Amino acid sequence: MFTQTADQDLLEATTADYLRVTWTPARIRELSRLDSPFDPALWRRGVDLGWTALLVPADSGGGSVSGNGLADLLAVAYQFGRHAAPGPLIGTNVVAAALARWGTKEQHGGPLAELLDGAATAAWGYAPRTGPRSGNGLRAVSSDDGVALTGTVPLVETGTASGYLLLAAADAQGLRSHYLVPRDAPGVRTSPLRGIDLTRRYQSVTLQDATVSAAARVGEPGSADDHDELLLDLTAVLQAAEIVGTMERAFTTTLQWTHDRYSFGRPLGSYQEIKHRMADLRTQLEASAAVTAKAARHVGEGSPDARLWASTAKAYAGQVGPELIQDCVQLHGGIGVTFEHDLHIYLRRATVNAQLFGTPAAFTDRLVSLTETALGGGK
Amino acid sequence: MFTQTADQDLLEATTADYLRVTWTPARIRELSRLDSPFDPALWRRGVDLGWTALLVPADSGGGSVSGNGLADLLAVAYQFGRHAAPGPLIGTNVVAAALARWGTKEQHGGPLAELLDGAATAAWGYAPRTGPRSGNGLRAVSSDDGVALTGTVPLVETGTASGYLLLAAADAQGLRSHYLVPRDAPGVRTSPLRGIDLTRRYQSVTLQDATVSAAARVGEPGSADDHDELLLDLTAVLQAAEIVGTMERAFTTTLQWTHDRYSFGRPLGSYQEIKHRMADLRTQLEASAAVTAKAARHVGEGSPDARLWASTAKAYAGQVGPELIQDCVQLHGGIGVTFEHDLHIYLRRATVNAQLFGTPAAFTDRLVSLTETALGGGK
Amino acid sequence: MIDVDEFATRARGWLAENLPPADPTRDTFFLHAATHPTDEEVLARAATCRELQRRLFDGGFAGICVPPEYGGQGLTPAHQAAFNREIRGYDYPAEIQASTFIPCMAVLLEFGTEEQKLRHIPRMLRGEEIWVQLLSEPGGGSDAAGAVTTATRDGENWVLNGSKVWTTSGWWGDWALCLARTNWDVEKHRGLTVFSVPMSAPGLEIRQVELVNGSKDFCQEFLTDVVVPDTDRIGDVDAGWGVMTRWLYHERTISGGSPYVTGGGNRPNAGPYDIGSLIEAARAFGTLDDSRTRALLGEAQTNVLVLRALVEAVTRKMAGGALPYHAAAMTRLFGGTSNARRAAIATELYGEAGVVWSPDEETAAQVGLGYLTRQAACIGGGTTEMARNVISERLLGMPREQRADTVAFRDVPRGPQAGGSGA
Amino acid sequence: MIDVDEFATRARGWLAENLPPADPTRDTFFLHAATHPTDEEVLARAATCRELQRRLFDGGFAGICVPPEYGGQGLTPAHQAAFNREIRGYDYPAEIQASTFIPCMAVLLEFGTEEQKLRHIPRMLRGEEIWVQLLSEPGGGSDAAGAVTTATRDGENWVLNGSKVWTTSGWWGDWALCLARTNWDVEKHRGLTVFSVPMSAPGLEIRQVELVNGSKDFCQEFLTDVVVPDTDRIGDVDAGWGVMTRWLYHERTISGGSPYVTGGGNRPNAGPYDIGSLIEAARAFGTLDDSRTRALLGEAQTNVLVLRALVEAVTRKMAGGALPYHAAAMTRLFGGTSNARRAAIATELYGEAGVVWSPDEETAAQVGLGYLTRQAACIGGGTTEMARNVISERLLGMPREQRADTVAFRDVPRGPQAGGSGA
Repeated sequence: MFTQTADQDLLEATTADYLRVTWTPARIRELSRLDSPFDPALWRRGVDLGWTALLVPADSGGGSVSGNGLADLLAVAYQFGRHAAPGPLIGTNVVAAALARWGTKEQHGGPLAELLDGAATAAWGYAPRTGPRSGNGLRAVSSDDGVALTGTVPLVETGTASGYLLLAAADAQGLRSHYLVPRDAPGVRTSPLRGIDLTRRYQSVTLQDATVSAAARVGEPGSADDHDELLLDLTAVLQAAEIVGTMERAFTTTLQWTHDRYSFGRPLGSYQEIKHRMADLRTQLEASAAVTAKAARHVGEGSPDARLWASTAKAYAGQVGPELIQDCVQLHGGIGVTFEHDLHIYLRRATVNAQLFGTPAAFTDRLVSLTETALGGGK
Repeated sequence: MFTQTADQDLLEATTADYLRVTWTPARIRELSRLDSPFDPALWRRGVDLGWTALLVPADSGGGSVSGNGLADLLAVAYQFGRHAAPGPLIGTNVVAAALARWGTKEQHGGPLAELLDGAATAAWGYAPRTGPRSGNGLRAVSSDDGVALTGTVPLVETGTASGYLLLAAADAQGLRSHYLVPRDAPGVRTSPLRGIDLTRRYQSVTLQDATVSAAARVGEPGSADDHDELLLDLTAVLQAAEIVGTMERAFTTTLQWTHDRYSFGRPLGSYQEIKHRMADLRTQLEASAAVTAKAARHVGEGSPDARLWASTAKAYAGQVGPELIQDCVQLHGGIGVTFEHDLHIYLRRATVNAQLFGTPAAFTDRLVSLTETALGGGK
Repeated sequence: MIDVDEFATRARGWLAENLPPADPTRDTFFLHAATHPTDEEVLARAATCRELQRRLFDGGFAGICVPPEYGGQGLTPAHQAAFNREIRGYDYPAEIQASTFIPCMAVLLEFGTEEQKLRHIPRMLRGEEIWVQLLSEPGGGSDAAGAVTTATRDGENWVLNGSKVWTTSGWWGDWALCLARTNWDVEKHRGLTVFSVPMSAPGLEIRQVELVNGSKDFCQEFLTDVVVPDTDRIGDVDAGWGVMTRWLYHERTISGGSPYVTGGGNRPNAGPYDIGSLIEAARAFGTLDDSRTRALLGEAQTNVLVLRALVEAVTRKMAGGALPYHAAAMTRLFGGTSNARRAAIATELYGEAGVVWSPDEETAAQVGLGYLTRQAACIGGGTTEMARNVISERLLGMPREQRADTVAFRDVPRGPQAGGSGA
Repeated sequence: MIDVDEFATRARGWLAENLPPADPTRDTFFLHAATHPTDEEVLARAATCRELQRRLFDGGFAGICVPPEYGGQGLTPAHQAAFNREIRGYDYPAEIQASTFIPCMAVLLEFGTEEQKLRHIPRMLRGEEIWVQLLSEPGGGSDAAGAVTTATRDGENWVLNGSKVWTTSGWWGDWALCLARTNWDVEKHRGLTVFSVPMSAPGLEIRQVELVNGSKDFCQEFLTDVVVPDTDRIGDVDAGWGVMTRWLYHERTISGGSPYVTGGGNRPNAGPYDIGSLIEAARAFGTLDDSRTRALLGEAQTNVLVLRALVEAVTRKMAGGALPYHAAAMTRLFGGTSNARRAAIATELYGEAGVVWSPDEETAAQVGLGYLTRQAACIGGGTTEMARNVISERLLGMPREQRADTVAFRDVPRGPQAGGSGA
């Protein structure tokens, strides 16, 4: 779906091969019945393909195949969408990127190395400032013992039991900083959440004087506001890439269906109204892929327009992605709303990606703010 | 388009006959070149058909043909939409209704009688509270000479040169009251506006110590806020009825076009995508007519749900009406954007009705507020 | 005949004495439920429905418009409408109105023999027979007349083979109307016949179909040499399409206008999409005064109110002859698309909360799962695409689609997946 | 060959010396102007364009990718692209890029005889010949191959009769490419021929067509016994569809990718729909912080940015072979619908102010009139419906529509309004 280098093609192909065999739709339906579908061994084998290394520079143990790690990771995330594969791909990569950019040497040697070799996964505990999932925010109190974190994080994705959470907490002066918190740190309590994705699981996190060492801080004191914005850009691009994958899979499935299915003695695809809808959907798919690829290039290169394009990609793909798949459901008729059909696994993944870590509406608003600023009249 | 009584059918038929002969599309295009298309003689002949009497009780010189004058007027407004006929139909009727309900005996004998016999027309100087056309509001200062009005009214429709304006002004205590102001009163200055309707013309009005007698007040002191809401209901229903008329005309024209026009050797209407669009448009037309008729019944009867239905009618018809006509333009191809074709006449009228006296968005918000109140949690 | 007001008064008194109040927390409608009843709970509810129906029968309120010779009250639609107003707020056997009374009883009344009517209708009215529809087929889609389930004559019996799907309540129903092909050598509409079949018939296997939201109320049936006596044939041989036309008509009256159902019919309640529920959610999220939120709330409620006005207007115009019968397709189209749009609006309003929720957030769960099945509103009971065909061809008189199925049915192209589940 | 950077440097210097700056207040594009130039003003501007084009020619910057034997510079598309970057901010003969250079000069380069090329192309490059397209017909709609304007052979001449419409700049053009039917007895694509015709030819009458927004730039032509020598035929007799295919291809390059235009092509500027203009309006209305307003602003800008990304991606993929040529229909579809949507968004943002305005509110007037012609974005240059046909049939390989025009053209049904204006 993307124009990319031969090395990127290879990365995508090996990922696609692995996911296709490992995460068949039937297997995903089975896993949906389990409490804890995460499989450490399978995750490690994926990590061996390079899944967590791309946003980390070579001197920190990672490596890009093209010089733009986010553009590389685009194809991996796209394939995750096409297979509705469990992760936690995005969170682990985003936290790895944060550690690589702003982490200490100790953090590189410890947690980051674990993410890079698949021993651990990570989640970014982002909470929107407003709306239904706005968290209370964490407070950080420093003492000789370290930093004690208290508060709730509305939602993090699950992964390895002993993985990491990247959480922002405000000190007494209101300065927000990021901390890397082990999931199994004392004072960290998680509660399972439910949701529409079949294999991705989420938890809410409550911290009560969860104490980490002062060395757990990631980045300069007070840098979390700025850093959150960059992590949001990375997350948005990767979510958009997954959405494009779900769109492609649903579209392709449906195109085949219009070929095979006959209605009133004619293939479904011979009806002009169906043809025109498919043309609209194909165009939306191409447009989603185009804006997402462009966003990956800009964000990966750290260009001045990076934030604008990341916001546009998430706003657009997040809006049209789930709607495209719903139209595919409609074109399938009743079978499209049955559990045994595959369409819904892509619809679920697309919708979760669209709504979490900033809704399309939130990114649309962000885009306007960025434009205001660029025009010189912004707030 | 509406289910109505035989008397209402007759009123509609005589109106339709008169408008069809008088306001041909060709004539409307000619009038668009004139500065002042209002024709007092033609207006009087229309008034003779009953156009301004329906919202006025018989004992004030008016009369309904069914007991629900607004339901009667619905069909007249609908035909005005179908012919994109100039008025000022809505403003004159709304002011007549205001005078009939809240006016003094003197106002009934004078101005109202002029509206009823067609000697004068009237306009309601409504200004939304927010948005691009929010006026500064008028201030009223009482003295022995009467009441001096100062301020601007963003927009009123033109009509007879010596007609009336119904304007709300606030006194020193902030109480808003309505006043009936002759257009040619001293201190009243008008400036012509331009717009997209070909025959309806609008002016902005500036009053500088425009003095009217205390007897020019319409209704109790401080009643304008409440009364404005009712006038808004009446206006909304009549605008929606005109919009339904424009929709019907554009739809019917286009249905014929899909029959007559051949593309690739087949009638346009044999293409399934075109058929499905026409089905959507037909449904929107029926839905618009249905909700408008229901609103007319409720508002005409003064039922508790009147405001809810009036808001819904304007919100819905105002949203889908212009869009329906745009789709008709699309189905016509290039000829649909030429001045010599008729479609744009209806598009102009529908769009003006949709946007003036409260946008569809404003009525949607009003609907939510009314619903909140009805549910007991409103503000 | 008892006058309507008097009848309503009598009903009011009887209901207060005899029917339990409705439980507003119980959502009987699969589309909105986030959690689904166990099979045992479904069967218990079915038993309650039978018992409630029996009470109605004993009280003289079952089959209000059904002739007395079949156990009904012989009254008018006005009486039924009055009763439906009175019964609001009471628990009533909502789950068996459709499909037992419409379309099944309605079809029997029109096409059944005297013996068939005497045999089944009183039992339906007493809650003893719950009927379901063996109509759709896995390969059929929108084309009801394209049924390939086949009935072959064998002396005084017919032998049925094939598969049916989308049978609501199939696994706990007693009897079914079943559409089958009895002649493959004529044009498709002319080779169909309708039968009544006991759901317990040997050779009839029933499998529950799980939907995306966890509901298991729909079933698929596999018929293998199911023997049906000719006396259970409904209507003439090969005249099934005439029966079907009315069958489908009665099915569509579920959205209003049927004289044969008690209460409002099985119309889904508004659930999480009810404007009160949406406003409450927005208030809880702190977004109620946000103008974008209000635009969405207003759009949702506009959809509801316009649909109500449209149904009333079209019903009135059809009754008065101002619109032909096919105009009902407009209400189906508007109902379907506006319902789907409301599900999208709810998802937008809920944002993060509508895709991941804590176990106690029942309404959020309904929004999340409801979004996944939202297209059911545009599929079930005839797709919105079919409605658009009907509107354009029948109401607007636009040219009919080119057809490839006017030859003998056996020669109609059915594509690579014909007869399969298509999945 | 001069290297691109060096060429750019030379251009930069020359432009500063020789071209006047662009006047940002002048909107040359009819779709957004609220007031329209008089005929005299149009002719004056045309004269300016001719003069500017002549300067470019004299400076060695006309026909950058055109072979030197026809007056061009014989350089590469990269040189043209570099020049197009340098010329930003200068006034240049934007109004004659299309249709003189694309499609007309491009078609001549591909299909013209050596004599035709030598005769016309240098004159085009010197601003002496402005070319227009006699292509669409009043009864034709989307079907370019359905032309009924007829050319009949008469010795060494052809005699043309018929009518053409939607000729941009028709009334002030010098020459035209004209598509005509030369054979009614074969399938429609096989009986067409292309001619070059002087717009001053006897028998060619030109009428300006007024659009809804007051623009009069389009023309309709009536051809009555217009005599064209056979030496002005472009391509073989009855081989016109092959020419047309490329003609239409070059026409579509107006949205990017043509090596033959100076500047950005005649792409409309954003006018009142530019995000800066919309934000400024919202600020003036006091609605900029309103979340609904921001959702609309964001949607408008998302449309613009996604279109930009889509055009780039499709162009890149087509160049690399990852997408076939027909994929360009996706950019046409997205461009049309997103443009129309932006007009609707502007109307919604302006509300009351977008339908009635005071004489000094120029931008409001542009919004109001722009809304009336917004569908032009989905009609002109091939409708969005045709784009959907191309995408579904050519890109997705879905079954072709049933056609009734594959017989001899004279037998193709053309309906009750055939040949008429259809209004």
